[in-house]
Amino acid sequence: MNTQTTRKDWVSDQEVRWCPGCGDYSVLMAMQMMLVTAGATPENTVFVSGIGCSSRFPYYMNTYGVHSIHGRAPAFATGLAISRPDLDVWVITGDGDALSIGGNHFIHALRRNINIKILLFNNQIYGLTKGQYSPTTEIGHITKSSPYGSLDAPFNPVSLALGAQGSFVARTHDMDRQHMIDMFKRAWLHKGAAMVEIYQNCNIYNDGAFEKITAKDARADNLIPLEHKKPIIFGKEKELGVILDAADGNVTGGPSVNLRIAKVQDVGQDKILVHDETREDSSLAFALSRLSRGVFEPTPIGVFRDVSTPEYGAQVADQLDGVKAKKGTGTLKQLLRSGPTWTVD
Amino acid sequence: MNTQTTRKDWVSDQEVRWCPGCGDYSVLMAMQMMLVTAGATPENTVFVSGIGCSSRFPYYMNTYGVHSIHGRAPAFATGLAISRPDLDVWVITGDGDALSIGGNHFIHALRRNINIKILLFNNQIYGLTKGQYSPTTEIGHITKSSPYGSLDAPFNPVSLALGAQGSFVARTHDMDRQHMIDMFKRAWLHKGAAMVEIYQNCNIYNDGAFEKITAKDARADNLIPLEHKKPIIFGKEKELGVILDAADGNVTGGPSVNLRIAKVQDVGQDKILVHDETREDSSLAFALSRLSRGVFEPTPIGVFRDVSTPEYGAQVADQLDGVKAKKGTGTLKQLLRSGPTWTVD
Amino acid sequence: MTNVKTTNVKQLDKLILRFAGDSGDGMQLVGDRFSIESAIFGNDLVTLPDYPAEIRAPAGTLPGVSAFQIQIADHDILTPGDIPDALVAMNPAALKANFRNITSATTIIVNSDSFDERSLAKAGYSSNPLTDGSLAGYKVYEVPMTSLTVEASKDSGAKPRDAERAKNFFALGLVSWIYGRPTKDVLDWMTEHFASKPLVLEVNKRAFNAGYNFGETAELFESSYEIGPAKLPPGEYTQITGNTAIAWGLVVAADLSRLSLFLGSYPITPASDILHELAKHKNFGVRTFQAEDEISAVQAALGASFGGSLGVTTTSGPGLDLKAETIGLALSLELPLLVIDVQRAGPSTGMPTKPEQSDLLTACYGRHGEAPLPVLAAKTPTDCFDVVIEAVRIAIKYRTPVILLSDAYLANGSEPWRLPDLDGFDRIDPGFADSPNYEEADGRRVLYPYLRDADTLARPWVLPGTPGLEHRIGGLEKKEPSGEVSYDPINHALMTRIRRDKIAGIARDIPPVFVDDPDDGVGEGTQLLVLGWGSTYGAITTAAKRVRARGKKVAHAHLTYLNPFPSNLGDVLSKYSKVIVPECNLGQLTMMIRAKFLVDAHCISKVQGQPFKSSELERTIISVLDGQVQHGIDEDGVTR
Amino acid sequence: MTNVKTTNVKQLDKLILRFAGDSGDGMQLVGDRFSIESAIFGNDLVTLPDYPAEIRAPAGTLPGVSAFQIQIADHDILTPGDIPDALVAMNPAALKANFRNITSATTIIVNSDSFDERSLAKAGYSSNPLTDGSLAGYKVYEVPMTSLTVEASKDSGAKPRDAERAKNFFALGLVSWIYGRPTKDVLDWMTEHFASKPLVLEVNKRAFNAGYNFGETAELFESSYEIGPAKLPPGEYTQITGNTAIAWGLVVAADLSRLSLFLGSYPITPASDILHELAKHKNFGVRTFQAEDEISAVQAALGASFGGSLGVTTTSGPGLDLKAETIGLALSLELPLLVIDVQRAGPSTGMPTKPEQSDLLTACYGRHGEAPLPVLAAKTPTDCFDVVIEAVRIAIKYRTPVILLSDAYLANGSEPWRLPDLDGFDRIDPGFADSPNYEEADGRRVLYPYLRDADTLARPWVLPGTPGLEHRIGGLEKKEPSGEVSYDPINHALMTRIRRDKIAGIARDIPPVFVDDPDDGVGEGTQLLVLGWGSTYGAITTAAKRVRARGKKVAHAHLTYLNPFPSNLGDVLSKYSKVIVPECNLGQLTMMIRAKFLVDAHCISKVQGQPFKSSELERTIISVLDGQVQHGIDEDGVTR
Ligand SMILES: Cc1ncc(C[n+]2csc(CCOP(=O)(O)OP(=O)(O)O)c2C)c(N)n1
Ligand SMILES: Cc1ncc(C[n+]2csc(CCOP(=O)(O)OP(=O)(O)O)c2C)c(N)n1
Ligand code: SF4
Ligand code: SF4
Ligand SMILES: [Mg+2]
Ligand SMILES: [Mg+2]
Repeated sequence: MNTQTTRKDWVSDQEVRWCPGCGDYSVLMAMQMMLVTAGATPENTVFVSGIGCSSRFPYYMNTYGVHSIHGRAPAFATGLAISRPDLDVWVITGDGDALSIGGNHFIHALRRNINIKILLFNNQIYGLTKGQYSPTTEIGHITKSSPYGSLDAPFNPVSLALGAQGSFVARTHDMDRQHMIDMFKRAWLHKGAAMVEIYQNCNIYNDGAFEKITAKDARADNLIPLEHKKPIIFGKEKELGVILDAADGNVTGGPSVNLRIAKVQDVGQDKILVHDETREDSSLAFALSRLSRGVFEPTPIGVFRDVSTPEYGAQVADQLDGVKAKKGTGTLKQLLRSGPTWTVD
Repeated sequence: MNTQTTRKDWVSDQEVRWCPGCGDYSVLMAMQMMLVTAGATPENTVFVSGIGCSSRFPYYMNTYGVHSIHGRAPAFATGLAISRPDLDVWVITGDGDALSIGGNHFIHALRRNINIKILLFNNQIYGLTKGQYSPTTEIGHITKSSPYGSLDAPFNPVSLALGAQGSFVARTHDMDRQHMIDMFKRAWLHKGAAMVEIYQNCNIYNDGAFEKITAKDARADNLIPLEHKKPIIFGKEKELGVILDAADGNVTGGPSVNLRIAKVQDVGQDKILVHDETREDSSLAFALSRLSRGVFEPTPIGVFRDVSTPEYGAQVADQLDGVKAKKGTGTLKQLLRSGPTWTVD
Repeated sequence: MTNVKTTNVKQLDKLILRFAGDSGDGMQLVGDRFSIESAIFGNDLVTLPDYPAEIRAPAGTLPGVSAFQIQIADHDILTPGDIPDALVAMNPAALKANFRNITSATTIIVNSDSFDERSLAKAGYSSNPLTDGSLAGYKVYEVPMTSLTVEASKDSGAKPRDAERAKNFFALGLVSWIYGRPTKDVLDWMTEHFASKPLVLEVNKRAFNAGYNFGETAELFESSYEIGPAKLPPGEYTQITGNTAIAWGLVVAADLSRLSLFLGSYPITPASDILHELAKHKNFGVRTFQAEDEISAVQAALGASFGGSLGVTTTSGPGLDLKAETIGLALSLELPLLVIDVQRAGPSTGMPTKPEQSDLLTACYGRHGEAPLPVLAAKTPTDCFDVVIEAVRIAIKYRTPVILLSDAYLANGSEPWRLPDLDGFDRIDPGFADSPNYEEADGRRVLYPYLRDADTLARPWVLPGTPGLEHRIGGLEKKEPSGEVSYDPINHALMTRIRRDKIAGIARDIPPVFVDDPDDGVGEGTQLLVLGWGSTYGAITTAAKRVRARGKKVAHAHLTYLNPFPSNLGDVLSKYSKVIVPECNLGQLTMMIRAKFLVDAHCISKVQGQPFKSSELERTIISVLDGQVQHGIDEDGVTR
Repeated sequence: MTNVKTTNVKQLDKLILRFAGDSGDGMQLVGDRFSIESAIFGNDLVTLPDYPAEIRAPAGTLPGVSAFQIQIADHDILTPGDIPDALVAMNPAALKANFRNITSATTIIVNSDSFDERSLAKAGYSSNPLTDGSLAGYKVYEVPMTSLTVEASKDSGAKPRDAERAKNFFALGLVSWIYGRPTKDVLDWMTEHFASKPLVLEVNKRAFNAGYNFGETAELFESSYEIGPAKLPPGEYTQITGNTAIAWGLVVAADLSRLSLFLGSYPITPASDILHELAKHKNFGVRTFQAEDEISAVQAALGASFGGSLGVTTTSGPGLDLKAETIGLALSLELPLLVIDVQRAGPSTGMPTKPEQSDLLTACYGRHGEAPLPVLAAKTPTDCFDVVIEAVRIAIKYRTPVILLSDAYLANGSEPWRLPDLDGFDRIDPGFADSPNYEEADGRRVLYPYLRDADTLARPWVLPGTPGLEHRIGGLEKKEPSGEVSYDPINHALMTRIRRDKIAGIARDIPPVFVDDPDDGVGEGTQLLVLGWGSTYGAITTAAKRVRARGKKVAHAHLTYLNPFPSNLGDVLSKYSKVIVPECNLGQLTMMIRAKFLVDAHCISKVQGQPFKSSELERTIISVLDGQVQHGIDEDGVTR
């Protein structure tokens, strides 16, 4: 299997059981295509998921796979990744699975920098349980469990991941296959924990949730592509850009200090912020995540952060090696004689 | 009980059972003093805690109190605060209780802006279970469960709270009673979720963890007081300040963009960042939380963020009222006739 | 359109009808409508929705089949029936998936348009069952429903692809004609329901009428049928599912106790509808809190209870697991709390939309330490209403968490419900403490939070906000009666026994179990007792009736209270030489009965994610009476 | 200092000694040292630490008392003894807290310096028990330990306040003299242990010697004692607690199976020490992962199992609750997993440092759905080693989660352990699948992950990374044997029974339960069987021995396997007319036995957070034999 694979090698024999038109299909396709081009091998790839529509994903991949329980996939994957650093471990999760019941495992996996790649299918709804609001649902949304509008302020998964010190944090959407492929590939290449938020359309319970920014004709004006070392500009005519307001010298307080969108021609090209994914300090990445208040106004997509910090499983292995080197590989004879012993004749 | 209280009114009849010298004593004292000056009433005050040394706190307060289970205090308090908006609900929790097992409830309570005041006793260790590392323990720390040094990158509770969109986020420490009192009072006054991280010394299992920054003679140079509308300066001679590097025009990328500490005389007083707790955009507050890499170098204390956003319990109540106003108060007769009915004679 | 019959009309005393089609075909919708038509017509009825876990599994496949079974009758019935008298199959997969459930006595009505090669292949048919002779001996009506529906929509302005989607209403129209249903209510409902989509309304109406008229005019059907109204007790009726009955029962219980209702819940099939239903009733002051997980949901409910609300949490198996630690806290805090578990087929994720009764043991024993609490179970959809009120009464009176067991069958199944006279319910007094209850040696009057009522052993429930009653409670062991933390060995033994005795004592406060044994004391007396609990009620009752109709004797007792047991249960058991316990599990109540009463009870087990059929139980009871070895339904099913 | 006796030396066959003092007084430390001295001297011994949940409760108070009991003997013993022969009480609180545990036969040695007014008040004494006559009838030695310790440190350079802290070593020196212990090992240990703190070393040494010399010279003690070495089987010995035995057993089991050991754990008393111990052994390739909570801990262990490691998780009651859902997943995935529950007194947080046996039912039944798994329990600290290896064997062979029950008593208690011959253990073969196991109709060879071994019903365990064996598994119901998702009713029934039968079948693979009944078949035969499980072993065995010494007949059987039961258990039970089951709970095994075998077994219950005393059981057995109503120890304790 070390030869080049084709997409067929990644397709399992299971019939795909998502609703016709569900955004999950295109994510599946993008993943299969990416794995081919990346040169990954099915036998060394494991998909671990929780529960939700999206979490059926592993069944459709001809790799090792576990459809675990709701919210716990990052924890399962953590044990697997620490004990098997040779495997590519992917976590497939939804906005409910990852951020509602699974929020704690999610932030801890990122903090520890476990070598797992988390794909967060964010459709801003609970699909599998038939349409309740999720921790990413916009305020005021009418759903089965919020017939008068939901009151809960939604998480921004990118902000949360950065607050939890994620070393790789990105966002993409299900309408742009190439962008998904790029993001998945970047996640795959990253050593350590990677989180990719995917805006995914649930055409049954939350159709069009992302339309304002991901529809073909809306993208240019509403998606702000983040590209390493490039100025952050967007708009049909690339006429808009992100600037650090303080560059104007306004550091004396007031709500306007920090990132904002400006017309390039108003502020000048040289004031446009140049994106740097590799900043150790995550503050600017965080600021980028706060740029939009929701998926109804210009929103950054791409890699917010990609810093190289030691991966947990490797450190565990190093520590084992280090102790072995110092103390010698343990033998059972020694073990049983760790404490004082005496002999009875 | 609507008359002015004295500290004695807040002291329960239970003998305090922390180790002699534990930082928890001074927090207890500060809380009791604050409640007196704030004009709170014991009967309307509830302390809810999880499990840990710090979580014994409620027993020592002559108020309503619940010593619940490990990590779940914010969830218990959520139900209480939503159903009883008339009460002052405090959550007492430790770094293990709040951020390890309880991490999910912690971030959700902040996201929803539940009207609870979370005091996070951060001693960077598990005290009650006799000294294992916690999610805030520094890397490399030798503890009972990490005899060769812990590998886990610690959370920064302030960053995490901001990533979870906390509307009030502050930090204080157990060596400065007045500062604690101020912070507790501010939390008490805040409508919505408030998180106060308290650096707290565990003199048995992690003695001196904060000494480098909180010791009497270290404070001036290592604590960066955040005060609303004031320039962020510190140092024995107030010679140091925090600046937004981009103010120098360096927006073209590279790791140095963002906040850093500078000598006031080098950059000039007017470049020093003026703190504004009330910024809707939490990016600068977040950047302040990233300023120090740990409790061994200058670290901000004070209120990072205090924004006014609708409190969850009040919104729930408003929604009930709104629906009542629209539909009329429900009667059981109506309820049973929500669907089609027919009559059998 | 009036109900004029041009064909031969036969009278039936009951009809079991099963609609089956693709998940996207709207089978649940037409099933519901048929139920309402029939209910309003005056039949007694019971429904059984049976749908897959996927939202829309791939069209045309077996896993995608969604079914709805209903029994209607001119007399009192308790189950959705065993073998359908008629099966409506909208596609080949629906026919195939349901073929195991029918016999040659079943009339099959198929949408013949859907039996094309592609659909047959998807369903796993290698040849067309309509033509290959495999349905020989069956009465099959082939109706080109899709094309007739499209035809009917002509000139309506709807695209054929859209019009097609109304074929479920064609089917409903057709069976409405065949079984003599009044049509006005359906048409009225459509008018209201699709008011905002006039084109959809038009197409659906035309489809419904086309189906009805097809029956009338096609001369395909030898006869149509009538099922007369049942003689139900007079009163005002509505149709209700178990989940709705629970939701309404909670609102009523809150009213009876003058408490605010607080529901902390995390969505999970098949319990979510309770949350949905309660969320609608904000004008009743109901607070619903959709928590981040089940632990938070139950903690929030417990927090609300501490604050003086009626704290409730709803879930299903996996969620119940997660609540275990908090339920333990609740019983240590001794606060009222209601935990509702709508059981589904396990273990683990199992079959999330299918019923099972396999959470009984974990409800009783699934917490560390000695942690007893009351466990109740509802037996029919409408019984959910009464049992939930009773569960609340016990929780409040005894300051204890209570677990109420329902299951997917009760949750989604529906039946007509005579609206109760709400004045008939006793008030539930929360009896909040309002003053100190203990005088210290020094004369100070204080609150001892664990000083108990001598009769119930319940401790005081105090509203935070009450001056002078400030107190602290927690999960550590508490000193009797002051409630302070105590590690004293003897005190722990005492508290452990008090907690046990408090729950055991509830037996004095609940009705004895009723035994349905018309032959009690007649002749040699009855030898066999069938002991049931929960949703097996309908099937057992029906089976027992039929067995008796054959001139044999059998007794039936049904438990609502699983812990503690009714105080007469031991006596009841001792009266019969044989006890069998039908359960949708591997013998959980059976085990509890054997342990407690040392009675050689045997489990009749069915673990198929399907309720018992009364015929299965009838057969089993007969064979037990005939002295044959009793075994579970599964063994039957698997080996035949 | 040599062991020269100037006083009268008496021989004892055993000594029960209890050290008690403030949490900060170092009682556990000197208890440990006394044990080691005695072990190396050749005594058999059993220890029982007994400490509070607070780290350092306020000095001088009752809740702050920490105790350490040890029994040493010149013969084989199994318990730390009931009533101390000698109590060392370092302060008034220690005397008061332990007064309930002693009789007038107990020698009391007090630190008289600590009986000042303030300390007496703190302990809740209204007058000084040393002078008010309340100790009349007791042999009390008043020794001013604090002042003598300070005195001894003179000129050492230590401040008196620091020197004082060595008074525990003074006490150790004193009892070492009284009970004729060799002193060299203590002094050597000090030298090593305090090497980096020379002043502390000096002060401690001086205190120890001062204590020893005080005994020798004070002429206070009429006699000193000698407890000769026990005739233990020859071999190399060490002293070991149950927690350490578990940790080492895991390392050995990993070696026997050639698997990497992965421990996922979240700290909790009294299980944490297993994590601590394993974390030390990184040079054995042991991966310890301190998770964010218990759910993550067990999930990570299960993930590691999926990856081909030996996945283990350790916890106590509250943590076991949280793991329930994942354990259900593990048994649905059918992967090896070991869950170790070190039981403590519940419910809820309960009394975290105290033992109890009250998690048995939740271990067996505490998961939703039909979710059976093997449950084992260790009976002595050293038995933990063997049982953990057996648990691993079963988990691997049957691809199943296994729950192993220990408790706080075994966890912290210690006894001498003859190092086993590791070659005596059988290898455990993980038997990873290396090739497809099924040929499809089209000739393709594929892996069916749920195609089972015909004998064990175990499914293949596949190492991810193996080409061609890629497969997907999950918590939804699976089709037999392909493992695809299936909602087929009959398949679910089949799978449910297979999962049950797999676990039940383990009964064929475990030894029959042994019955200790020397009088079996003698005369009229034995009527009474005492059935135990877990840590009651020592107390029951000792009690039975004593009962027999009185010429009465009693049999004792002790269960290691709680699910499934050994296959001969039914036969064993049927041989006795009376069965009693001592348990530190309200009757959990009793219930299981009654349900399964319809035997009228009675529980002898003790729920005090304290192990049984053999005298308690001796008394109970006698009264049962005498035909008196048997009742639990608690009733005794509470009413007297
Ligand atoms: C412990 C537990 N609680 C609840 C559920 C029910 N449940 C299954 S999926 C789901 C949420 C799914 O939402 P999301 O993660 O956003 O996935 P999506 O279906 O939208 O892809 C819930 C609540 C469960 N399976 N287990
Ligand atoms: C479910 C559960 N898991 C584990 C424990 C054990 N436990 C009690 S407190 C604690 C951690 C305490 O650390 P922290 O929250 O930092 O509080 P501190 O003692 O340091 O104040 C742990 C692991 C428990 N009581 N319950
Ligand atoms: S319900 Fe929504 S998310 Fe789920 S499969 Fe259907 S379209 Fe996709
Ligand atoms: S162990 Fe540490 S945190 Fe706990 S009471 Fe003692 S000093 Fe305080
Ligand atoms: Mg979703
Ligand atoms: Mg801590």
